[in-house]
Formats: sequence, structure tokens, C-alpha cells
Amino acid sequence: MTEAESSAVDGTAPVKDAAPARNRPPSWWLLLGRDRAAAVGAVILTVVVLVALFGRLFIGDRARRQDLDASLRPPSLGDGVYGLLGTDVLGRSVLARLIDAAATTLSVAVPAVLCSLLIGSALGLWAGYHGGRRESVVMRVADVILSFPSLLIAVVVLYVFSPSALNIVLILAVARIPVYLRTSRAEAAELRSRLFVDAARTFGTPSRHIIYRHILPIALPTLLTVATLDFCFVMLTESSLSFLGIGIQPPDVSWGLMVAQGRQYLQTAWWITVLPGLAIVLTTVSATVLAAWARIATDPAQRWRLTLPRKRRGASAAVPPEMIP
Amino acid sequence: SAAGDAGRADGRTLRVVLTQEPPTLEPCEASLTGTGVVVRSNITEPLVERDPDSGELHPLLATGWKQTNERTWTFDMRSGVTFQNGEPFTAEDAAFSIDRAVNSDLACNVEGYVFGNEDLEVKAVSDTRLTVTTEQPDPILPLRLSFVEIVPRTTDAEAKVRIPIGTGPYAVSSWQPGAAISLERHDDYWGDAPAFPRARYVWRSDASVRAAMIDKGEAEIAVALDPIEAEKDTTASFPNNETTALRLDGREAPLDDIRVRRAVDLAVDRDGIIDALLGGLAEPAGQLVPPGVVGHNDEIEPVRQNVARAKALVEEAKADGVPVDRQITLVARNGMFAGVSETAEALQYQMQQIGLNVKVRMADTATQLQYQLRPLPKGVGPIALLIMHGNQAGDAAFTTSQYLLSDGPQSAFGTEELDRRIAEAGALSGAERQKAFAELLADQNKTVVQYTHLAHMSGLLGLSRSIRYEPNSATGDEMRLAEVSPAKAKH
Amino acid sequence: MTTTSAPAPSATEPALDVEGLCVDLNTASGTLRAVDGVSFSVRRGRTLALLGESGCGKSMTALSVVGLLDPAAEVTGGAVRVRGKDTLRMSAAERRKLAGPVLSIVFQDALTALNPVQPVGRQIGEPFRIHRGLSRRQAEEKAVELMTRVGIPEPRQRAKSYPHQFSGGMRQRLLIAMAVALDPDVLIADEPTTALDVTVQAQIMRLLRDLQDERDMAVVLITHDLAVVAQRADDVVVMYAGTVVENGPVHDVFSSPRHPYTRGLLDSVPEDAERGRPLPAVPGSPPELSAVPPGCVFQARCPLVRERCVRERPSLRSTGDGRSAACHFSEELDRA
Amino acid sequence: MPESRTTTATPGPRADGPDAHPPLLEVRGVTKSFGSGRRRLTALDGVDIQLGRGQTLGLVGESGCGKSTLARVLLGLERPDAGTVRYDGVDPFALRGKDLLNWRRRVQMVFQDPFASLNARMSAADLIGEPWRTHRDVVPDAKAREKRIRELLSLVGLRESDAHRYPNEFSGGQRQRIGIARALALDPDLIVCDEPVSALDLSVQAQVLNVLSELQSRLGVAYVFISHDLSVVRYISDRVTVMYLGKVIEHGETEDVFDRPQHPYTAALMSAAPVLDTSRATDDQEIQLKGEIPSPFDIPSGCRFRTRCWRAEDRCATEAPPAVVREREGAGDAHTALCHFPLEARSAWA
Amino acid sequence: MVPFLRKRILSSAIPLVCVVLGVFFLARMTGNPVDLYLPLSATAEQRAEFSAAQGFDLSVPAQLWNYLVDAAHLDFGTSLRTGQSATSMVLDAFPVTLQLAGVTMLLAITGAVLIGSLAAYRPNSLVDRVASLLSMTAASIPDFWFAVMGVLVFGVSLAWLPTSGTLGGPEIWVLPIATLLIRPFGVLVQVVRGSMVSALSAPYVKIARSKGATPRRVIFGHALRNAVTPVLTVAGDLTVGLVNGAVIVETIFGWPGIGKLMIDSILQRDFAVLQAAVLLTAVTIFALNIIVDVCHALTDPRVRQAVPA
Ligand SMILES: Nc1ncnc2c1ncn2[C@@H]1O[C@H](COP(=O)(O)OP(=O)(O)OP(=O)(O)O)[C@@H](O)[C@H]1O
Ligand SMILES: Nc1ncnc2c1ncn2[C@@H]1O[C@H](COP(=O)(O)OP(=O)(O)OP(=O)(O)O)[C@@H](O)[C@H]1O
Ligand SMILES: [Mg+2]
Ligand SMILES: [Mg+2]
Repeated sequence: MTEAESSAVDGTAPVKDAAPARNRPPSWWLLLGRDRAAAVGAVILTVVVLVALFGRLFIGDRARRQDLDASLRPPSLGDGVYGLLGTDVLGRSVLARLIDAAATTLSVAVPAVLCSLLIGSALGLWAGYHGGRRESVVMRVADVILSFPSLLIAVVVLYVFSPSALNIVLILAVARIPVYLRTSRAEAAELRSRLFVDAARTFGTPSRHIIYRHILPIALPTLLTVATLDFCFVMLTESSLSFLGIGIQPPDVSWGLMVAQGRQYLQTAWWITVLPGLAIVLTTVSATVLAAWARIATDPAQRWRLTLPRKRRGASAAVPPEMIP
Repeated sequence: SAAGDAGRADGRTLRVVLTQEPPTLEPCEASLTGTGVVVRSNITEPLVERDPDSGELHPLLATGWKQTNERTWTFDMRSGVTFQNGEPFTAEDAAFSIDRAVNSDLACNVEGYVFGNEDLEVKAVSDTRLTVTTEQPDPILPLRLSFVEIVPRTTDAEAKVRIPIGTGPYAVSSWQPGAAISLERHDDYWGDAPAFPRARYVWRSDASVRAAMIDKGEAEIAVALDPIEAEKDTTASFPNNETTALRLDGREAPLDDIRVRRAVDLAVDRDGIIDALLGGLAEPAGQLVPPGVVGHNDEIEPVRQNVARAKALVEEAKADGVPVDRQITLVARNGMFAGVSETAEALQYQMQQIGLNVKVRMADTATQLQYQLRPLPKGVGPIALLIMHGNQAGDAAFTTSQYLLSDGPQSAFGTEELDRRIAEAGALSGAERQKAFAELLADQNKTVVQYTHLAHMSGLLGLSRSIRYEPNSATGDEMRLAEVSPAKAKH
Repeated sequence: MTTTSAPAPSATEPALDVEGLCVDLNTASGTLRAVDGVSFSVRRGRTLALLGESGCGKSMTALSVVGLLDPAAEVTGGAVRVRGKDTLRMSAAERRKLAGPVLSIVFQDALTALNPVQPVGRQIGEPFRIHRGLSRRQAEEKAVELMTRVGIPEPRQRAKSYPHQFSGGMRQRLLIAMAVALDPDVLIADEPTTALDVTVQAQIMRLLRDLQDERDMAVVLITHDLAVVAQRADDVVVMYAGTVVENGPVHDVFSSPRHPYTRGLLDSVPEDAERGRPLPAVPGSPPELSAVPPGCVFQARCPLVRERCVRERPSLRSTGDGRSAACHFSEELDRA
Repeated sequence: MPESRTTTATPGPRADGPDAHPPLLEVRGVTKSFGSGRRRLTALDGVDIQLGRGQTLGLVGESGCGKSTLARVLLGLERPDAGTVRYDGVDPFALRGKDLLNWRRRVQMVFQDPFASLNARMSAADLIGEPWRTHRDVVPDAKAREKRIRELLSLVGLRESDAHRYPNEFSGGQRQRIGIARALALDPDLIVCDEPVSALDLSVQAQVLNVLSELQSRLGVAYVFISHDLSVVRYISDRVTVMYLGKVIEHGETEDVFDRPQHPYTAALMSAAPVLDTSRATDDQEIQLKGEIPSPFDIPSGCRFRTRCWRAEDRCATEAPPAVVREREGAGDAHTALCHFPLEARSAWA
Repeated sequence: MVPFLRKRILSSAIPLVCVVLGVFFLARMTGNPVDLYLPLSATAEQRAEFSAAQGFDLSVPAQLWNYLVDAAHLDFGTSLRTGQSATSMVLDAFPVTLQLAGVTMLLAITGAVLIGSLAAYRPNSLVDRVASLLSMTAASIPDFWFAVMGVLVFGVSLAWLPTSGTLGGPEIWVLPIATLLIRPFGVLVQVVRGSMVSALSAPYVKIARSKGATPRRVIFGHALRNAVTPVLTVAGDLTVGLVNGAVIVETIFGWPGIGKLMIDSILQRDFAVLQAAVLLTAVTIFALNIIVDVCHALTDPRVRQAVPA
């Protein structure tokens, strides 16, 4: 028996006084520190976010400054900081562009994911919780959006109206709403018949509070997992839009656009396309790892796994369903 | 190693990779690039052909022609020509083909493209003689007829055909939709037999894949490679008669001020763009027509970049109250040429360097056409439109009437003076015509400055080491497979 | 009592012998010891009841015996011997050989313990396929026999039904059928009837006993129901906070408990209690696993607590007549 | 359809009390079925119950007979297909807004399944305090809430330090206590307890039963107490209602039902209950019912118990059994049962 | 099952109509295709004539009416671009896409089930971590980049595979399928793993292990079928993505599928083809959703029973 800190116990006293205050659950930082992969992911994400937020302050116009004479310089240590990662075909610093692109990329991907997440899950939870006709209407709407070629909407909006970042966000958000809608509806429909929801109803808790307090927290990790995958998907789609010429418009630059534009220089100047591709992969993998961690850390039944020595730790568990392309 | 789509490299099949599947092979649509590149001069032939370099007309299915009166031309037909279906070629067939292309309800592209609304009166006088009568006197009718591909009488006159029969060196042997078009040598061809008994077209829209197919030996010819490939010894570039320019809409401030337009002209670094973005394959341009076209002005030097002067001009304009801060939209079309979006970016950057406020808008063809063609869109602010103009006919009249008239179909504005000179020049011929057009082109650069000329472009062809082929300025529109020979034959 | 298969232990040798079993539990705030040195043994044909406050580690003990602990828990000490071999030191493959023919378990939760997407016949026949290498058809034949045995009407048709088409009681019987399929030496039943109503509960207990008689199994019965224990068990082990506090033959333990906790437990039966008068419950609650006091685990709730109890943990001492108790002052109870 | 209530007088508690006050809870002819068409399952079939303030009604019956469904109807979680539910004469299904909230506060439930009825992501303190987030006025400030949570925890025999633990860290019995503490949080007038102690071991069961009785005597809480542990029901209930396949088949004062059951099913139930006497072999006295409980989709004609009844005759299959009322001498409800051949006192066992 | 199907199909009808109408109007919003199909120098009269010939001069409601009337006769019009019937073009392209999508999903599901299960059986083992990292990376690689790399590396440098194309032996499938595969595979591995982990912690798995079942039996005999529900859902949605948008692969490798046809007809304002293509894919997608539901019912008897009889 662990005889730890209980020397102060007075045997005759009632146990509730004697028992030392139970350790509060370990702090998030500690839990994060215990999972090395997640910690690395968190660091990378933080760096990306910081770069996106403040990078532009440091690089000034370096991301836009062209020098046609310095076109396609390979990465080198000799050309100062901005030459570290080479230059693109217009002689712009790839490093500066990566930094600039981080902001654009995130400012497209994050709002797009957030919008679809918020709208989709709100509607889905509502529909799933209430069921019946509300549910069928919402699901049919999801069907329509899903079977609609999103490319068509993209082309219409981006060519007919202007291909602004805002429009891209809107399109991506609308196109992704059904994913969250279906996921959250399925979760809510399953959860609404759980006893603890009934219990909450017996206290007179209004539906919206039940959804918010009981259903959302359980559905949230799944939704977050979907969202991280979607985050990746949105970046890739934005890149595909650039491939088709309707993505982010120059001189704005996003990682996706860099990959798409640099594609033709793959053989001669790999750095233009590989580096932004790497940025996308690193960011999404970090986000996914972190989401997996969050799944465990927020689940009281799983949290213990993070407190173990690495090799004995178990699964991150549970299903992230419906992570549609 | 695995063979590609175009079949194995057997030395007997010439494999060509295009950018996209030809929508149709209907001969009367051969002025569409996608169709013509396959059909023209390979499967079907016209009566006369225009030499892409000299601009002169050469006999093809017609051996000679003359203008018999103001409105009538007579053509002599080549004899001993057979169609790929075995039928002999006669003047009847020529008459039928012209009728079908120009006078029918088929809505052929040639009709709109070359003949306008005009109908022709065509008559086969004998098996070897044909007369064509126009409503108005037409000095260049033979040139126009060089766009009409000759098909046998048995061709459907009511509907378009997808697979044509012609007199050319190759006949279509099969078309697998989406995958490939195969040609077979036409053994009774009247001219020299082509070196390759078979040819096969496939298509890939991605330039790097096309280049890869040459590298891999999956194709002998690949069209429209990216300039980045220019350094390889398996590529050949050729001037393709296309000229790129920025059309400035002089009706809207700040582009309505000629100083601003001049400043834009001075701001552009043509050499830089050509070297860095176009693989050094283009020539800086100072006018809309390339050398070799009637009316090209040798004297015009492309403007050299001069940022300081450009800035000064903008400053000056600004001092006079021109709203130079107003946002100018630079419209360009995706896929117009390789590197177009980078070029647009470079232009935007260079314009911004002199103090203008420019936004790039990449558009698809349909959208870009709204900006290019009259009626021009309203309420879109000042537009700088990146255009690419190809003068296939070889005469500046085709250019000026479209691009320089103040109400030209593809022109934003102009001056009455220039309109008058264009009209005058069009009526001239010979050296006078050349001089008049050359002068008015120089004049537009001085007084109107609607265009900031960029470059006379080049195409880039991928050619496998196993073949020999000399591309010319027409290659982009009609690639004559008969001119391709195996490399070893050369040595 | 008949010894059936060759390697089976003799009548005197216990079929299951658990010695000093310790199980640690990983939680977010540290590692706890959930089972601390539990020992008991049971012979063929006998029933051992495992009693104890909820949360005292009964299920953990059962699960570690059959090697099915959650990943959060880990056996850290002790031995579990069947047929003379310590299962805790076996390889996974060796252990699998025992699971079914030697050691078997029935879980409490019949609602979820059957695979919802497989017909029950297939599931019940599975042990035969795993251990006897029967074909699917033969195994299903066996399953039908077993279902007949546990009293499922129309077993041939019902073998094709899915778990959700059975009532709770029937599912529990299916689980039992599955557990006894290979005539195990030892059957562990973890609260097999808690979720069921009395009539069904009685049926199940009867079934278990009949099967035990028929197959000469050793049964470890985990339950809260003292009445069931009294009726069905031969021996009883009383656990408290992860430790064994008393064991012995049921009749003796119930008539004269030698640990104050056992006494308290027996007193709380509402059977003959008068309505309106409070039931004599044991006050307080067991110690937290993260802070078990160094002395007696029951000290905080014990009416007899002395200074010694705080200092010194009483070990499980034999008190004669095959019984033992972990109390410094068990004699006092006897006298009381 | 709250308006189409029928008020047929069937066996069961009699409504006419000595005073004009309506009873705390009165249920008449409640019918509830699930599904539709051929797969229609009648879970409740014209159930009547009645309960006065500070009283306890025990509800027993075979698994699946509709006890939990009735509990859910009482809590307004299911709307009955027919019949009326009245609390102090008020129909909860007609309430809206503030009135509904006030009613909700007065009626609470302890759920049968301690695993499913607690949200695994909330700590014990959050769970117990959850009702206050809707009923903000009950315990207004945070300090008081914490204190009250501590009180409630110790009331049900948990430690104060358990407040920060999550359900998965508790054993089944400990969870059930959290559920009970939560039901007590709003100081309700009526608690519907759906097998509140079946997951608990005896010592805790005793604690919990003591808590419940104490609350009743102190605050006058009424209970509907569902259980299959007859000794517990007997200990805690004033009256007992026995259900079989969605119908009330016997009702009466606890002693009457336990000591002098009229319905054969009740008798069988009583005999099956194990007794804590190691020397007594009880099997001989146990009435072993034949067969399985019939499918609720296909309820037998006439008397629904006849398929398993050892006294059944042809008549049982054709005629619905009449209500047999055995008047009792002292105060209290009459002892009613639905049977063609009711047992005489003590005829079945002992 | 039959009433279920009937109900499901009926409930798809209204959304389908919405899709068809939506495409019709959206397409019309992209402007008049006349300019695209006439030479730049065409005169105003020629344009008007062309417009009239194609019916673009009618009001949008009138065009809609004509379209609906024709569609009712299963006539979806003629392609402006090729002059062929839109129906035949779409029907030509569709099998290509279906084959691509089918083979891809088959491989993706099989691979993901194997690898995901392996990873889930020993969570956090080396296998698990490698599988997770690889699948996450796979899911986040831009597909066109992967495709071009594949062409350069396997097509040109190593010369193991043809660069592109549809004619030839099985080797021509490798690169397109690999490109299409990476993302679904990456996503599915994670879904399978997640849902396997929860399935493996279910009580019936404990029971199976208490019977002495081997890991293989536990995974494939017991857990898999229970874990398959989310996998099916996700796989269905991924397939939708493939049916609707294998554009990049079709573009790069020259596969004449429906995705490329659709984007081409959008860019070329070839409304007839676009409408026919969207209708066909929408019907396919609805059918796919129904198939997924049926699969759910087939794998899970509880769902089967919940279907109203
Ligand atoms: N994941 C966990 N985290 C923390 N504590 C746990 C966890 N799992 C189990 N426990 C604790 O381990 C102890 C033993 O649990 P076990 O399930 O063996 O109890 P039990 O005796 O079977 O109880 P019951 O009779 O209620 O089923 C309990 O106190 C429980 O709170
Ligand atoms: N939501 C529902 N849908 C369909 N059937 C239901 C539903 N709820 C309950 N039932 C059915 O109604 C019947 C009565 O169920 P109920 O839960 O009330 O029984 P119970 O008496 O509480 O049983 P137990 O003692 O096992 O808890 C059962 O046959 C059950 O299957
Ligand atoms: Mg237990
Ligand atoms: Mg119940």
C-alpha cells in the first residue's frame, strides 16, 4: 500500500476530515508536457500562429519585393536571412513569402473551419437533439450541399464575383458545413436518449442549455478532430483552387498558392513548392496530434493515460466519425 | 519500362501530346486551335495555303488562281488527288466544301472568323475549275479561302461531322473519346508520303506531364511546354505570332491621363520579365504586330524600363489632381500563356513601384472576354487588361481594326485622328500600305498610348531526340506531321 | 465429486489459488493500489463468495485473475495459480489456452457483453471453435445444446437471433452458457444477477448451481446480495478497501463474524428491519485509495478502534476452524 | 393528447380521501406505447397510482413490466398516450414557463442506471450542482453552493474530497449515491427512485435508505420507490403496487401485499426472494414460474399472467380478470388485485 | 428493407430537384457563353444569331421550362463545345470516374482496415505511432503535388511506370490511384484506428478474450464489424468526394472522367453537359448515401430491426 502522506491521520477522527485533500487533476500544461508528440505539435502550432500574427511586422514588404535578376536562387546562407530559403521565380524571398503566406493561409483556413464548425455543429446539434421534422429538413439541406459540385459554386463565386479571400472562406465554409452537420447530428441523436440528458430534463433545463452543457462537450472532441482534418482539407482545397487559378489572388500569397505556383519548378527549384508543402503538412499534423491529445486530456476516463511513462500509455480512443473529404 | 498512352515507341508511330482533347475534328471548325492543330494539313487541306514566314500564298489543292473580274475569282484544281475514302477530288468537292463552310446553317467557326456575314457564290465550272463570286469586291479572297478545308461531297451538309475525310497525308483511323486519336497514313496522298506511317494524338493539360512524356519517351512531340523547360535540348521554341500587351482603359481616371499611361509603359521591365518568367523565349515588343506582318514598324524600339521617369510622370499627374491612388484592376486570363500569373504579378509590382495602386484579377476565359470585347463592362473602374493578340493573317489591318479604332471591338478608346489614319491605311496596298500602318503604329505609341506592349511571344515545343521537326509560326495552329522525320534519316 | 479430465487437480488441491494479488491503478493524479495482497483459494465443486463494499476491488480481483484488466490497471504482485501454474507469469498464448477450458468468467453487464452484431449461436459456439477446432456448423450444434441446457426455448431458431432480441435474463443465461461451454475448472461470476429482477435472479442462481453440480466447477461468486451468498456459497471472502478482512465458511462467518466490517454488513440487511426505524448501517465511508491509512484500513469506521489500529495494520490471521480475520481484536467480536 | 384523459374507475387506490385536498400525485389510466403498427409495444396499460405527501409507494414487478416507463411519465419525460397525471391536482403536461420550472423543482428522479445517468465529463460537484444552474435561486451564491455540495456528499456517504472526481473513478455504488445527492439538491416534494439501491452493497444501501427515510421524516418528501429487492421495498414503503406487463395487478398496504398476496404473481415474487438464513434451504418453498415473460408486443388475451400461472384455467384466456378488493380493517388503502382466482391469505407459501 | 428504401429514395427526390435547379441557375449566373464560341472578331449580329440558335436569348424561366421539358424526355441537350449529346458525353466519362473511385476506395478501405486495426490493437506502440504519423501526413499532402512528383519520380527518373494515360496494362492505374488514395487512406486509417480502439474496449471484446480468442479473431471476428459504422460513413463521404472531384487526377493523368468534364464544361460554359453531369453525380451520390445506409443495416442487426417493417 502506498503509505505516502498519510502520517497525519488521526485514527479516531471521522474519515472525511482525515483524508488529505485529494490532488486536483493535473494541470493542462503538465498533461501536455507528458505527451511529447503533442508538446512538439503545440510548439509548432504556436510558432505558426505567432508567425501568422506578427510575422508581417518583421518582414515588411520583403514578401512582395521582386527582383527579377535574383530569380530562382537556391537556399543559401550567403544571401542574408531572406536568402536562407532561396527565392522564387520573381526573385522574392521564399522565407518572407512563407511568413506572409502563413497569415493568409490561416486567415482563410481558420475562419472557414470555424464558420463551418460553428454553423454546422449548431444546426446539427439542434436538429439531432430535437429530431423529427427539424432533423429531416436539416439533413436534406446537408444532402443538397454535399451533392452539389462545390467546384461549381467556387467557379461561380470566384469568377463571377471576385475571388477575394472572403469569398473563398465563404465557399469553403459552406461546402464543409454538411460534414459538421452530419457528425454533430449523429452524435446529438445518439446522446439525446442518454439518461443523463433525461436527468437534465427533469431539472427543467432548457434544451439549449442541455445541448450546450451535455451534448456539446461530448460531441466536441469528435468535432474538433473533424475540424483539424478539415483544417488540412481546407488548406489543400485552397491550394487546389490555386491550381485551377481561382484561389488566393496574387500578390496575396498562401501556402497553397505557393505550392500550386511552384509546381512547375519542381525539377529546377524544389524549394518553392516543397517548403510551403512542408508547412502545410507540419501544421496539419501538429493540429491533428494536438487534437488527439485534447481528446484524451478532456476525457476524464482517458486522462490517466497522459500521466504514464510513455511506453505504457494506451490509445487515444474514440471515434472521429465523418471526416469527409 | 512501361509504355505510355500514346503506344510503344516503335519508330513508326508519331506520338503527339496536346494540351486538351480537340472538341471536334469538324473541318469547318479548323480555325479553332484545338481542332486545327490536328485536322489542318494533316487530314484535310485547303485550296491555297499561306506561308507562315513570308505571308505569301502557295498552291495546295488549287494549282493556280486569278481574279477574273472585280467580284469573281477562278481557281484551277489539282488533278490526281483522291480523298481518303477513295473518291477522286474535283472542283465539285471544292464548291461543296466552300458552300458547306460559308453558306450553310452549320454556324461554322470559319464563317464568322473569316467571311463575316457575307455569302459566296461558288460554282464548279468543270472538274478542274471553280469560280467564286463575292458580294463585294474582295482582293484577299484567296487568303480567306486558305481557311476552308476541302471535304468530299458525301460529307453531311446539314450537320457537323466529328471525324472528317480529307485529302491530307493522314486519315483518322480511330478516335477513342477522352483517350487518343489515331491517324493512319493516306497511301494515295498526292504529295510526298510522310515519314511516319501512323500518328497518334493524346492530351495532357499539365505542362510538366507533357514534358515528362518527352523525357520518358512516351511521346515524340509535346506542345506548349513551360518556359522552364527551355534549356533542355529536347525543346524547340518558335515565334508564334502572338504579342502580349497591357491594354489601358483610357476612359477612367487615372488611366485617362496620358502621363499615367506613359508612366506605366516606362515602368515595365520587359527584359526582366522575359528572362525570368518567359524563359528568355520572347522578344520585347513595342507594337502589337510582330515582325513579318505587313505594317510592322522596324523603327519602333521597345520602351526600356525607366522607373525614375515613370515616377516623375505619376507625380506630375498627381500634382495636376489626377487621382493616381485610385485602384486599377489588372485583369489577366489563366492559361493565357505559361507564367501568366507571375507576369501579372510582376506587372502589378512594377506599376506599384511608380506609385499606382493596382490589384490583380485572374479570370477564366469567359470572364476575361467580358473585359476584352465590346460592350465593355461598366462601373468596374480603371482596367488594365492583359491581352495576347495573334495576327495569323499577317496584315496589320486585322490588328488595327480590332485593337486601335476608338470603337474597335477589342479596343477601349482611341482618337478620331487615329481612326481616320487606320481607314486610310486599309485602302492602300503594297509599300504604301506597309508605311501607313507602320506610321500609325508609331503614332499610337506617341499620342494614344492605349497599349503597354510587352513581348512578341514564342511557343515551346518538346521534341524527342528520335525525330526532326522545325516548328514555325503556324505550328501552334496547324502542326504538319508530314514535316516530321525520324532523326536518323538526317544523319 | 468426480475428477473429469486428466490434468485436473485432485480434490484437495485448489482449482484456483490466488495469493497476495496486488493491482495498481493509474489515474490522472497518480497511481493507486486498488487491490492489495488479496489471497483466497477455491476447490472444485465449491462456491466461494466475494463480498464487500462497492468499490472495494472485487471486480478488479476477478478481472486480474482472468487477465482482462483495463489498460489503466496493472497487476503488480502476487500469484494466480490454476492447475499448479501461475497464470500471471504465462505468455499471452499460454494464457489464451487456459481461457475457456480452465478459467471462465460471467460479467455483470449482460446488455453489452454480447457482441451485438453476431448471432448468439455463433458466439456461444466460439469456444469450441477456438479450443476444439470444430467447424462452424459443429460449433453451432454445440451452441444449440448449451442453449437448451440453460433453458432457452426453441434454441435452434433462437441461435440465429441477435443479442438485442433477447431479454436481460435470457442474455445472462446465454453468457453463462458461453462461460461453461468447455467445462471450466473455475467459473468466476461477477454480479451475475444484480440487474435482474427476483424471479429471473432466482432462475439464474438455480441454473448456476445446477451447472456447478453437473460439471463440478469451482465457482467464485461476486455479489452484494448477502441472501444469495447465504444460500449458494460454501465459503466467503470479505473484502474492504482492496484487502481481505475476513474469510471462512459462509455459515460460520455469517453466524459469528470476526471482523467489525463483516458484522456491520450483516447488520445492515433490511430483511427483518422495522419500517421507520433506521437501519443499522456502518457509518462513514471507506478510505480513499490514494490515502489509505497506515494502520487498519477500517479504523475510521470501526466501533472498536484503538490506538493500535492506527499504528499497525492487522494481518489476516487464522482464527481456527478454517477461518481468518484481519482484526486485532476479533476475539472481542466473538464474545460480543 | 393531454385533453383526452379518461377517468375510468379501475382497481387501485381510491381517490376519495377524508379531506378535500387532492393527493400529491394521482395517476389515472395512464397508457403508453412505443413503436407503431405491428411492432407496437404497450409498456403501460391503464395504470393508476396515488400517493400522498410524505408517503412512500413501492413499485415492484418483473423486469420490463413498465416500471421505468411509469417513472418517466411521472417525471414528464414521456407523454402518456392516454390517462392523466396530476400533482396537487395540476397537470404537469399543461404547464409552461415558470410554472413548469416550479413543478420540475418539486419532482426529482434517481435513475436506475448509475453509469448512464451521470455525464462522464462532469465532476461529482458539477453533477450535484447541476440543477442549481437552472434553478438559480435555490442556492444563490458560489460559497453556499460549495457548502451545500459538501453536505449532500456526506449525506449520501461520500467524502467531501470526492467532489472533484469524475464518474469513471467511482464504482457503481458510489455513482448511484451521486445520483441520489443530485436528486436531493432541489429539496423536492417527490422523488421517483428507480432502483436506487440495486447497485449498492448492503452497508451503503443501509446508509442510503436511512438518508431517504430521514429526509422523509424531516422534510416530508414522498417517494415512488421502484425496486426488485423485496426486503428493501418492504422496509421503505407504506404501500406497494405490483405490476405485470404494463398493468397494475395488485395494490395495497405493504403488510397486506407482502403477507397476504392475492395475485399468484405476487406470491411467486415473494417466494423467489432469497432470505438471509444459511441454514434454510428455500428452494422447496419457492414457486417456480414456468416459461418466460411474454413478449410485450404480443400480450396474452384475458389475464396477462395466465401463460405462467399455475392456477390458470380456460376462463383466464378469455375474460379480463376482475378487480378483487379485500377491504382492510384499519386505516389505509384497500387491498386490490386483478385475478379470477385470487389466493386466500397465506395459501400459497409458508 | 423495401419500405425503408422507398422512403429513403422518396426523401432524396426533393434535394435532388434542388440540386438540379441550383445548378441551372448558378450556371446561368456565370454569364453567356456566346463570346467563348465565336471568334473575337464576330459581329454583334453573329452573336445575336448564335444566342438565338442556342436559346440563350430567352428569359431564364423560359430556358428553365425548356430544360425541364427536355429533361423529362431524358434529353439533356447538346454540348456547345463538341456538338455531341450531353448525355452521351457524361455517360462516356462516368465509368472512368466510377472505376477510379471504386478501385481507390476498395484499396483505401482494405489498407486502412488492416493498418488501422493493427495500430489500434496496441495503442501507442511503434506500429501505432508510425501508422498514425504516416496517415496524418498522407492526409495533408496536396494531391496535385503528389501527382506531379509521382510522374517525375516513378514515371521519368525511375521509369517504372507510365507517366499518365488510360490506355495500357494495370500499371497505368498505379499513379492515379495512388494520388487519389493518399487522402482517403490517411483519413480512414485514423477513423478505423479510433473506432477500433473503442470497439476493442467494449465488454464483448473482453468476453471474446475470456474465451481465449487470438488477437486476429478478436479484431476481425468481433471488433471490426462493430467498428465499421463510422468507417462506412466516412468512406461514403470520401467516395462522394471522389465522384465529384477527382478533377486533379483526371487533369494530370489525362483520365477522361466526370470531374474533368465538369470543370471543363464550367470553364467553357457548356451548360448542357454541366447539368447532365451534375444530375448524374447527384443521383450517384444519393444512391451512395442509400447504399451506405443499407450497409449499416447489413452490418448491424439492430439498425436492421430499427427499420420500420
Ligand atoms: N479508472 C479509474 N480511475 C480511478 N479509480 C478507479 C478506476 N477504475 C476503478 N477505480 C476504483 O477502483 C476501485 C475498485 O473498483 P472495482 O470495480 O473493483 O470495485 P467493485 O468492488 O467491483 O465495486 P462494485 O461492487 O461497485 O462493482 C474503486 O474504488 C474504483 O473507484
Ligand atoms: N423508448 C422506448 N422505445 C421502445 N420501447 C421501450 C422504450 N422504453 C421502454 N420500452 C419498452 O417498454 C417496456 C417496459 O420498459 P421499462 O424500462 O419501463 O421496464 P422496467 O419495468 O423498468 O424493467 P427493468 O426492471 O428491467 O428496469 C420494455 O419492454 C421496454 O423494452
Ligand atoms: Mg464490480
Ligand atoms: Mg427499469
